[in-house]
Amino acid sequence: MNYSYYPGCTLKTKAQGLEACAFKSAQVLGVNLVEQEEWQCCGAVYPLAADEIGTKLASVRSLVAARTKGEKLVTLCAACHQVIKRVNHDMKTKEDMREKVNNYLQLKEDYQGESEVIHYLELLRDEVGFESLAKKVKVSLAGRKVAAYYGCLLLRPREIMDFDDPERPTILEKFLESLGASPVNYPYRTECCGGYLSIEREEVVEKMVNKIIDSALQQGAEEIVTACPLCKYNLENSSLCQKGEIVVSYFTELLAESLQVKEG
Amino acid sequence: MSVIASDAVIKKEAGFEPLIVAFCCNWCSYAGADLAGTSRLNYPANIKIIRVPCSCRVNANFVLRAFQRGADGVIIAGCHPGDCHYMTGNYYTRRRMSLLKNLLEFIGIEEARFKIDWISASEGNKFAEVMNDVLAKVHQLGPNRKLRDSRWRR
Amino acid sequence: MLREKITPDTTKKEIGQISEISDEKILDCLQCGKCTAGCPAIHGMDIMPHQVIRLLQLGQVDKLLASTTIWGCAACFTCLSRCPRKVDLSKIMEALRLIVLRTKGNQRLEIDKVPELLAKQIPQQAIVSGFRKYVK
Amino acid sequence: MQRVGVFICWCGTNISSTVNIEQVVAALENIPGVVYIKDYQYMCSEIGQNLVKDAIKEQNINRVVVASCSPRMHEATFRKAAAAAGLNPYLVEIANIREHCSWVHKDKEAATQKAISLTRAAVAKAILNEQLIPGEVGVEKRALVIGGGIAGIQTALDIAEAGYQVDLVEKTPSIGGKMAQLDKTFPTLDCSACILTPKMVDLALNSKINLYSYSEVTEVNGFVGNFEVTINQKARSIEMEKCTGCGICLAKCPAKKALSEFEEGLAKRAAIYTPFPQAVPNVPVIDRETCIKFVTGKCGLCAKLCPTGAIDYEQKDQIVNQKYGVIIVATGYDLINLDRFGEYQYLDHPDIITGLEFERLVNAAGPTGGKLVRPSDQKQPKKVVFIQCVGSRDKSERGKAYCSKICCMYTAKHAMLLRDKYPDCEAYVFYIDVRTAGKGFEEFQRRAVENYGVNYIKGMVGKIFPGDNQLQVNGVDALSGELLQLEADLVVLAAATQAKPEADEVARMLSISIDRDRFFTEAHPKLRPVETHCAGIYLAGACQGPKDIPETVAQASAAATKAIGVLSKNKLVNNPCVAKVEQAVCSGCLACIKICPYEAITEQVIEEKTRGKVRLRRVAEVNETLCQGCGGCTVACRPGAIDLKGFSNQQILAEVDAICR
Repeated sequence: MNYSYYPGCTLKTKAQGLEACAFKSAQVLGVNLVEQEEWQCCGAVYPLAADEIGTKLASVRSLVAARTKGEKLVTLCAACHQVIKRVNHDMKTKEDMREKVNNYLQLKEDYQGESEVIHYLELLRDEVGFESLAKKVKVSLAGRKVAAYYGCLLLRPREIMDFDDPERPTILEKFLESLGASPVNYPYRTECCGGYLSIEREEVVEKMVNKIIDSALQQGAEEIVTACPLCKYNLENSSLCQKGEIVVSYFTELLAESLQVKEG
Repeated sequence: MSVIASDAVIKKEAGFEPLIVAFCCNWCSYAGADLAGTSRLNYPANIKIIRVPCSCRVNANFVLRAFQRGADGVIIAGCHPGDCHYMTGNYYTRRRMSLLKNLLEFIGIEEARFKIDWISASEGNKFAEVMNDVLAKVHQLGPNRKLRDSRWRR
Repeated sequence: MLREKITPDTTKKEIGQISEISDEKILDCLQCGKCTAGCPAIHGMDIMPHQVIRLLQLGQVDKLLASTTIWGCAACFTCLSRCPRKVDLSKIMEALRLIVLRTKGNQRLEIDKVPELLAKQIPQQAIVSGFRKYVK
Repeated sequence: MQRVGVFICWCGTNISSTVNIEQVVAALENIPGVVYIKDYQYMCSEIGQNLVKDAIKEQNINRVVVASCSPRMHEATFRKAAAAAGLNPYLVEIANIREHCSWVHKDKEAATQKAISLTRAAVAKAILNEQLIPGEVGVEKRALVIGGGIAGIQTALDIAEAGYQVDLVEKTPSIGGKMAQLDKTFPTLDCSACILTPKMVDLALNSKINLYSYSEVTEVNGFVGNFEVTINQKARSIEMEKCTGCGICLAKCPAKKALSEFEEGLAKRAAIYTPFPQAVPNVPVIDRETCIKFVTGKCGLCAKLCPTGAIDYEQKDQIVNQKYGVIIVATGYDLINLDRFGEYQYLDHPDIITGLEFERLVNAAGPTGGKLVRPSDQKQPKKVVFIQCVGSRDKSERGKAYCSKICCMYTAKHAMLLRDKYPDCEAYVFYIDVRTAGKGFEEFQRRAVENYGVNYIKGMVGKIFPGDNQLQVNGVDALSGELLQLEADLVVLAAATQAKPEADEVARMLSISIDRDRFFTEAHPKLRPVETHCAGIYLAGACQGPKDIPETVAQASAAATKAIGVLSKNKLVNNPCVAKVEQAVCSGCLACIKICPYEAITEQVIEEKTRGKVRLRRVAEVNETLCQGCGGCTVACRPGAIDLKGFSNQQILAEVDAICR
């Protein structure tokens, strides 16, 4: 099955591992991810101001391209997912914005939020299925105590992201189980890592991430997986991580490892 | 807020004051209108309510007569489907009036002039909203001339 | 302690701007404090999230524009997802930030700082976010 | 010749401040037929009513139009006044110039014009009004009470006390409802069971009351005075007459894995069980889903042990058909599901419980014998955090926008009981507002703070982080702006109350309405609080909205009084606004029969003489006692032979014409 794939800025630079592993795994799973030809940076944060429209156009262009191809739009970076999914929701529900955007873009056919945006994890859950994923695992991760760290952007706001329960999500745990690993349940798995605050306020972020890692360690976690490059950066930048208490990796890295496609 | 806003819009375009006749069932919509009153939810005075025991009491003739005599819009409001005080009355309304809607469309009466809606006794808000909405749309359409009896001057 | 004068039109313009930019209803808030209680970034704030709305209800925008709170919000939407009144505080924070940023000379991130950030291995995503959140 | 008198009410200033009364009077003077106009400050007052009566007598008017508030408010008042002056009450018409005019319009000129238009329409209709004489129907002198909580029990006892037969239908195996689960009651702290169980016993012993426990109402037809009801008595698998309630079966049953509903899942129960020891009736029921006999076919121990041979595995559901004059709905409430409040960890940690679970944990008859211990390790807690408004006053998708009303008081009660029993245990209450409107309520809550040292914190809890041994509660004190972190042993959530999930179904069955929160709607929020819009059906207790026990009991007695009012009559007056067939015009197609939901229209063969020959012809006929006057048939009638009295085609057309003038 073919999917339009939206990479985003970080996956082409700092987070190449997240993307490479996702691609290799997809091949094994029979999923054909086709990178969009002329994607533009989504802007990394969803513009929260109601009067901002220009900053949402890049997402709409990708959404329109996916509509043209008749494919679902798959994202991998949690930030891109949030931005594109929310812009799509706006195009579906906000008449005023829809009108302005369509007036500006002058498409052949007005865009009204027809495309479907799914995250790679949702692709694994809903299209591939965790059960059939489990059957394709070559190297089981049995015995590995992995703490899933969700962050914010995939989960909230609940009504728009429609990803999982924002307070008690299970998708990453189920994903880990299908790879044979033992997910560690810890209460800080949905707490924010500080996100972009690391630009101006490292001291605030430091406190936030240490609480998360501390909570995971207390529950016996040996490693953390995440879906967001910025979460990974913030977690790794923490004093606990710098001391080598725990390692952080992308969920796709574990996926590729268990499917034995990580190297080469 | 929307209530006040639409009031303002209507005042701007002076000259045309639409007349809208609303048939409201005694048990739900009339009570809903009463609740809009007790909650002081504004809607324009152009809407005049006629009480009927059930929305299924409304004959297509009544609607046509209203248009003929110069009404610019007609609303029929009943209990929500399944909530009819007379068990099944509003189901009849729904079927009958969708036929009438087709007829009106066929003879060139704009769709927005004839509205069927379900408003319960607890939906004073909805009552005011529906009234404002219909009035705003009818206002845009201008006076109803299609069915109006020319001898009948308002 | 200074007594605050509350007059209906002191900061009317900003309050109007905030409702317009955020599209949120300030009066929906019951002051339950759930946003503050659950805020993960609270230790970087001088005014608590629920107090932000209270000050807006009282028309005191100036204090907020000068606060560290608006720059300490990470837009994680935890408050929104738990708010019993469905107030999206992150949008109100954004509106407050924008009122500052849209005024000339108030940019918080210089282009010159980028190489320094890149040297820290910070992901591009954060830098782009920075330009969205701290510059207009 | 119709002589119309028009009476315009100012309603104090409610109408006159928006509607220019003088202008209305002037406009009406020119309408043909109007011979008398009078305006007065309070037309519904005695003086106002006398104005109407006098005019009927002295001015010889034979049609009355009152321009005032909604007919749903005072139509009956003015009809009565007209009748007292010798005028047929159905010659009175009301123009609603308050709810539909002065209260919703700000522009005085527009409102005045509308008032004129509405009054003109009422005059046009009144001129065509005819004298109507209501028919009479008999009353079945038996009441049906649906729901056996404190509301249903009180209603049933009150009606029985007045000497009428009552059937009480309860869905679960025993009556008692939520009140039976409570430990103490606010604001007096008397024991709930001590005041409830005597009432339950009274009910069981009352010869006028017939109890259908473990039963459900499945169908309701008919109308006030004559409801036809179908009740399904679910198979108990026990013969009620034979069972002595000895309890051997309960003790010996080997299947003891099911969670006790009565103990809120905090204890296990057998597959054959009575919900609690004081159950009424004290007859067990077999839960066929967990009973080994029903699941595997092997066991049958209870049947072997039963000294009276009361166990009957073959028992089937039984259908009872019964007629009732009135129905009282007392189906109660539930607590909301806390699935979507993940931040409180209710589903994930045993030491986070609801208020109702707390009641069981401190109840001497509860699973711990009244010793408050943590469900996780059976240790006595040293610090308990109570959180109010969990889902109440919450307009998001996961909560309820309304105030659940009882939580402030029961939380104060819980904290007080806790501090009383375990003075070394700390109690903290997070609240948004403390609402204590009720007799003795404020004093009660203050006692919790001042005498019992309960720590009240205005603020909410963001999230609970379960630790190794304790629960880390992250909250805020919104008044001081202090962030708080409490290491609690037990957290009690005041979960919002909500309407029963089956409320929609009950409403549909009874044709009564429900509000947006799915509570049943009363006929008038102030003046008819226990009636529904369906005559003869009344509401008692929390099925109408959140209520505490005193309010529930008051409403239950009120509902009983209303019911007794109907039952005490031998005949009920019918609504005379019913359909009638002009048989000369009727073509005998009988399309109307299919439309009528009440089977009020029947086929009749009449003899007709045409050109000297006698011919038989088929026509429709309306049974006036069955017809409820919806008017659906009038529209279905192709030749236009059926009309509705009081809302005739001519009348409605006249109204349309008057409005469109």
